[in-house]
Amino acid sequence: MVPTMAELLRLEKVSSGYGETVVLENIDLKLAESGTLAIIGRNGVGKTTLLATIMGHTRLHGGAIRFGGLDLAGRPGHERAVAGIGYVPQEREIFASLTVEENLTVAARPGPWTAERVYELFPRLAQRRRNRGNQLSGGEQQMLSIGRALTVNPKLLLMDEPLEGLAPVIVEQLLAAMERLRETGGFSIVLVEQHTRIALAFAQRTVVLDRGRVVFDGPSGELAGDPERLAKLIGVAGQPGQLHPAAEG
Amino acid sequence: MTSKLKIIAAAALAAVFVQPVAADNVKVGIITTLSGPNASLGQQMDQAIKLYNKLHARDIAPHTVEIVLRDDTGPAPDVARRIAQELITRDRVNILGGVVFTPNAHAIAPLATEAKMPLVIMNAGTSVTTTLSPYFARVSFTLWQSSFPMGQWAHQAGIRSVFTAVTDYGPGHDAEAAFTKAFTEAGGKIAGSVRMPLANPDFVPFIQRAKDANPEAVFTFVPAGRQATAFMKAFGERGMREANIRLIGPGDIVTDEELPNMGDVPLGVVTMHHYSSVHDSPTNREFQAAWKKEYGPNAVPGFMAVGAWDGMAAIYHVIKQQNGKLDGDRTMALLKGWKHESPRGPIMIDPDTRDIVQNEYIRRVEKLGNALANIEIGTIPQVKDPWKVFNPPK
Amino acid sequence: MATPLHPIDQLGAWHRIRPLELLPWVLAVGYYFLPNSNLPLGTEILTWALFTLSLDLVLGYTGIVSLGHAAFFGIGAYAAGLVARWLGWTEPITALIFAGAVSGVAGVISGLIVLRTHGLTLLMLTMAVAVMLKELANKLGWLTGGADGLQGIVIDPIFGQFRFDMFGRTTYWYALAVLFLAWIVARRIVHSPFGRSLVGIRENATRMSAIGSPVMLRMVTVYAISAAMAGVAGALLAQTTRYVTVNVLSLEYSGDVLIMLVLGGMGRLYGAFAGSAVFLVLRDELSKLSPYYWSFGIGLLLVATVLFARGGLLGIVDTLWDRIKRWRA
Amino acid sequence: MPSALIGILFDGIAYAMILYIISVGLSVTMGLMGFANLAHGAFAMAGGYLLVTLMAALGLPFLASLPIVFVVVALGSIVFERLLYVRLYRAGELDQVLFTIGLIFMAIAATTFIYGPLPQAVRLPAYLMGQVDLGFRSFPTYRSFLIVIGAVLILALWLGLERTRLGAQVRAAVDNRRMAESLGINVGRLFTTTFALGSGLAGLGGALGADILAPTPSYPLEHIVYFLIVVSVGGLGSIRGPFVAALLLGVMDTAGKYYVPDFGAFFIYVAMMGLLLWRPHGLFGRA
Amino acid sequence: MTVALETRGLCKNFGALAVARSIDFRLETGARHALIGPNGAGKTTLVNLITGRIAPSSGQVFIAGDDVTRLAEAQRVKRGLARTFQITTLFKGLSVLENVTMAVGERENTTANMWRAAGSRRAIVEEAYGLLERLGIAADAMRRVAELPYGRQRLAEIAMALALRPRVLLLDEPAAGVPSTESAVILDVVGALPDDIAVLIIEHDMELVFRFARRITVLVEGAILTEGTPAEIAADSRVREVYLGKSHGADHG
Repeated sequence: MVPTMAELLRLEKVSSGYGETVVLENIDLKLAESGTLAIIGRNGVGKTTLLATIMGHTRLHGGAIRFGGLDLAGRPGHERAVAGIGYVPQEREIFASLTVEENLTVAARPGPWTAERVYELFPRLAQRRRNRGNQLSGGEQQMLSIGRALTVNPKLLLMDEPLEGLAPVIVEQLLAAMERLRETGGFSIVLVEQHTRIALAFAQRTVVLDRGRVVFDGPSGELAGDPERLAKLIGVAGQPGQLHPAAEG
Repeated sequence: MTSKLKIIAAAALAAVFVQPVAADNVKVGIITTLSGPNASLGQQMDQAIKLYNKLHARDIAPHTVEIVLRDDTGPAPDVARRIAQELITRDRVNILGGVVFTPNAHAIAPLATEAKMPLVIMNAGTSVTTTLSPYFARVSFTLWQSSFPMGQWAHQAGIRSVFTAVTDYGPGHDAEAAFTKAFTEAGGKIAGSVRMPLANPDFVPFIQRAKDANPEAVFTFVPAGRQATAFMKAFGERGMREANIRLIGPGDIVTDEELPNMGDVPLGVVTMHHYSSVHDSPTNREFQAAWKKEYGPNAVPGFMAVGAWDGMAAIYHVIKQQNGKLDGDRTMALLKGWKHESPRGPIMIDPDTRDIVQNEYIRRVEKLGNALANIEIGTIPQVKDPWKVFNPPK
Repeated sequence: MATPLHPIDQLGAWHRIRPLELLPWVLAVGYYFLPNSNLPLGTEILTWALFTLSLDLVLGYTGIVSLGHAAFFGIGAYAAGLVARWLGWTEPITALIFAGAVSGVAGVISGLIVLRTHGLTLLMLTMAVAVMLKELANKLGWLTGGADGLQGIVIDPIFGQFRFDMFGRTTYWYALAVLFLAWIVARRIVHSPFGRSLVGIRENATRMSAIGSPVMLRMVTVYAISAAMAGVAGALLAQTTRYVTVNVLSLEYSGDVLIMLVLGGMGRLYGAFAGSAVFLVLRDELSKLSPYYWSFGIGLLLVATVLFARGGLLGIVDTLWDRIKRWRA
Repeated sequence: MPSALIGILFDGIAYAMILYIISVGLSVTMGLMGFANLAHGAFAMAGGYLLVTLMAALGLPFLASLPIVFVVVALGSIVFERLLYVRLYRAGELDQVLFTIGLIFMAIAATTFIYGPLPQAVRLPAYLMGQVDLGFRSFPTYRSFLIVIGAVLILALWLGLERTRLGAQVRAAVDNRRMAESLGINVGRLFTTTFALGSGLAGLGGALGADILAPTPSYPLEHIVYFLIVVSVGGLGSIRGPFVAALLLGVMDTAGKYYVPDFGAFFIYVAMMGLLLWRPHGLFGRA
Repeated sequence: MTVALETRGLCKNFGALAVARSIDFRLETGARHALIGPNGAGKTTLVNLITGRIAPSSGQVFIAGDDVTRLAEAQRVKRGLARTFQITTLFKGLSVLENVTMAVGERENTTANMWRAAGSRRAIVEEAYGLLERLGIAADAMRRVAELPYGRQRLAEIAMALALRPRVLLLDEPAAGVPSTESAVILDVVGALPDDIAVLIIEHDMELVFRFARRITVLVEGAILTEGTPAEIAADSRVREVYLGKSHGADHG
């Protein structure tokens, strides 16, 4: 049952959502080991839901999710993490009553990534290791959230808008760190990002979502070189010609 | 004719000619507390009743007694009243008995009066209770009966200043009033008093208060059973003995069945009460032996058991006298003036008040062998309920 | 099969009395004429059914969890008991109304304070109100009799005609009549726009405010109505037993009424009847069967209800009914 | 009267220790799983009875019995958690309340059956009875022992929670259960462990407190209100909150009985209402 | 044109975090207005400030010229302000018809009535049923909301808002999570609303926004970035920036 290729993650015809709501429809997705994948699209098209579905936070209405040959459907969240998925949620979700150090050790699993190595990656955290989670700035929280996911020593890192709402200088620091991870980490990364350019530059492949469906899946370079197509796919351009047709009705 | 046959023939003859009565089944409704925090009290009552029936069934042959046992769950007059109503109107009992808690007895009073249904009170000890219905008779005790002489004794024993601590309900009020009246009339001084809530987990603060008032003795009444044990514990823990403060009160605080649970704290506690399990009389020795035979060598019947025991004796008395056919008024007439040799000593139902007249004993807790016991050091014979003496019926 | 009604007509027919709804009353009246009916127990059930019904309005319909509903039961009981004992107000019906009014006012006051909170906090606050009142009643011994209870209550015959006899005939009819009237009131309230707005609050208070409904006002209103009804139940207990103790304000009473309602089924009026009847009959029978260990049976019933019948006893009836219908179809 | 005040503080703190050791497990259970376990007091009762049995029937010394009580009650609670409670984690609060009240009733009957209705007394060893003289004043030995052992336990509990990985995992799960799971922490198993520890502590508290709150069949019902006050005033899921709440409750209760004895617990409830209206989520609770 | 809704200097801070920064916003009678902005821009916060769900730190809200800043949410509804929620907020245990009947009945101020049966006011039920017909969910009238597919729950949500006959209608992502067939219905119904109603829609779907709105306000970081016609907004490079990337602004986490 182990895939012949070095394939890490595969989603087949996945439909999912919250309760009765279906947010994602018929998603197909593949990710190879040590691959990087960006997921872009407008607000509310289901990017976060996609990651949440992989983590098991949503209701799976149909389809299959396989991770390293393991069928994830119905498995509780902690088993997915133990299987090798690291998760950096959009809201960071730092444990407020734990210190920085505790956040980095509370769920640590054996492997190359230790708290010490995280401190090397983010020296700021080392200075604040005795501070509690709720005493950190937004950027520090984001670093901690990434570091925390690393200490699980995952094969796959899911990052949900890690740059959202951060000051430019922090964004640059983080981005540099993420690039180092990409080069040296030895794991796959799925990056959900609103900032299209960053996403395209970061990942080898890109998936564009629109209203819960995949509308593009291919090498990032294809989109990076074609802003018109990108704008269309993302749907920001709109069609001013179709203005309020029914408004007078 | 073999001797066996002779006996049968004689018995048959006797049955046909000598005793031409039908065997009646007398239903006795027992209302007591069998669940909740106070279940241990009802259990003693229940055990005494069962044992009495077992040993004395032949006394009333050919009639039989059927016990209808009901749980009133504790001080819950509404439940007690409903149960009494059911026992009277549905189960059609011939006589009622039991009742641990005063309020429960009070709730039954109007019913007993209306139904002309005698109630033999086997515990509830507030003085006023028996005045509430002409169909009440009490075989247990009143708090005045013990606490009033206690007040007199305390002064005689040289105690001049006493702190009173009683539970805040009818019997507690009675105990406090009786003791205070006797003690102050004799010339003693009340150093302070406190009333403790009926539902209470911790006595320490009350005892600390008593200690801080620095009296020569603390007079206390709390309901027998767990509260008494808890009180005694707290008393020992507070170092009252070291502070030379004595503990006195009615016997509820050192009931015989609880003494083994109290450690050495009660040593030297002096109480006034009508029953001690080591009371020295043939009747009591017999009673104690029978109890241990039935319920095991460690079982100790206390005053709750004796109240129920004598209550059954009274009920058997009226059954025998009426030949199995009980009538409310006749039963009450028979109970008035009934005399009996109880394990506690001679007792009588006062014909005027339907309340018990009995000896009160001054006892001190001492070691008897390995265990503690209430050793009698003095007797006040045939005490009537003092409250009824001070408040004669109008 | 008949064609189903149009939705508009279905809603319009919602409030009409169905024959099955008369079953409790047929049973209650029929019970009286049974040869060996236990009228004291019957009266107790009717009283508790009224108390439970009052809680259903608050908990079942509006979703307000209370662990202190005995506060209002107790206030009603003491109100009726105290006026009879001290003021010579021995006419039962007016005293019953008075007791209900006093409890209703108490409902308004405590509702304004506690209904701002939710969850465990609400649970603790409702409980605190009841237990505080209990301590107060205990403390005011000169007025209430304290732990000994309020005794010496005299109640006139009903309409000057029907004396409260020891067989409990009058009390049974009296309690039945009061419960019947309360049921009519509760039923109308439940089906009224006001009642539906309570269900709206239970289902989604946010939505209720968003359609312009004054949620707090509605909650306090129903809390007061429920309190008044609980007060009438308490007064009924005081009048029929002619005794009031601090128990009427106890946590046990609050707990029992909650158990009866959840056991019977919440938010359906008749759950109150089923729950109180089953609970009290079972408790009575079990305590006759085993005076020491009856609580085991009650515990088992509760545990089983939660594990196997989430909607309470009437929930089971519903499930069975649905099965029969499906089997027929 | 400073002497009286010292006495009140002393007694109140000793009482608070018992309340806290028994209740802290309930706080964590409710905070971590949102499970309203009203039957928590039954574990405390079990601890008290177990202590009496170990000492009376097996002749074990008092101090040796205490750890056994803790272990046995903790292990026993796992059986309940796995067999029964686990079915109700997704149920509504009311169902949980009803269910655990049912368990209380059953526990009462079962205890009456085994031990009878009489309260059981603990025979304290002689060295724990009487008074200890601290020079300026003497104190009851057993309550002093309670305060010391309570302080040690609380210190151990706090260190365990603050310094161990298990403790950090518990705090993480209380903070954000889903995130903890997403990092590979098996919150279900973590809960079973904390439930067992909390129940074991309750058992230990019941045993230590048996001299003050004597084990009787109706124990779980009688004291449930105080346990709930400690938890709700302290704040769900908190470890420190219940301690502060227990101190307040213990000292206030003792002071109330001393200064205004005939008011019973009236002021306790007034204070609780005030506190909860001021801080609806408790002193240390999260919104 | 008269002003149906207006905010003046509306600010909201959660601690040190400003989620609304001095927002001046106007909605004219009959407006078809859209509010767009990236995640966390404070769109829903603005709606909550307008409806009174949360209280502003400073600033005022006016409905038809009256200052309603101190009025409770329910009272503002009575002044003609209706909304839908981003996440469906309905009486899940009740039937669809009952849901909408409740709203109509509330609008008619009948819900203080404790005596008359709710269903017996035929006109109210009929009006509610009419709304269901208009939104194409009449067939589901007697089904419990919880049993409905999400798309039809969204329609019921809109029916609830319309049942209030609002003067100002705030729609918070009405089409989120709705299959395209049903989102068309939503758009048609909203488009067909009478002219005296002012409609403000919060939506991510630009196609939908551009089809519907005559004016668009862009909200970023709790402040209004710009406002204009769809054509102006589509041409605005700053708006593209917001959506297409290049990091922006200070920390607001």
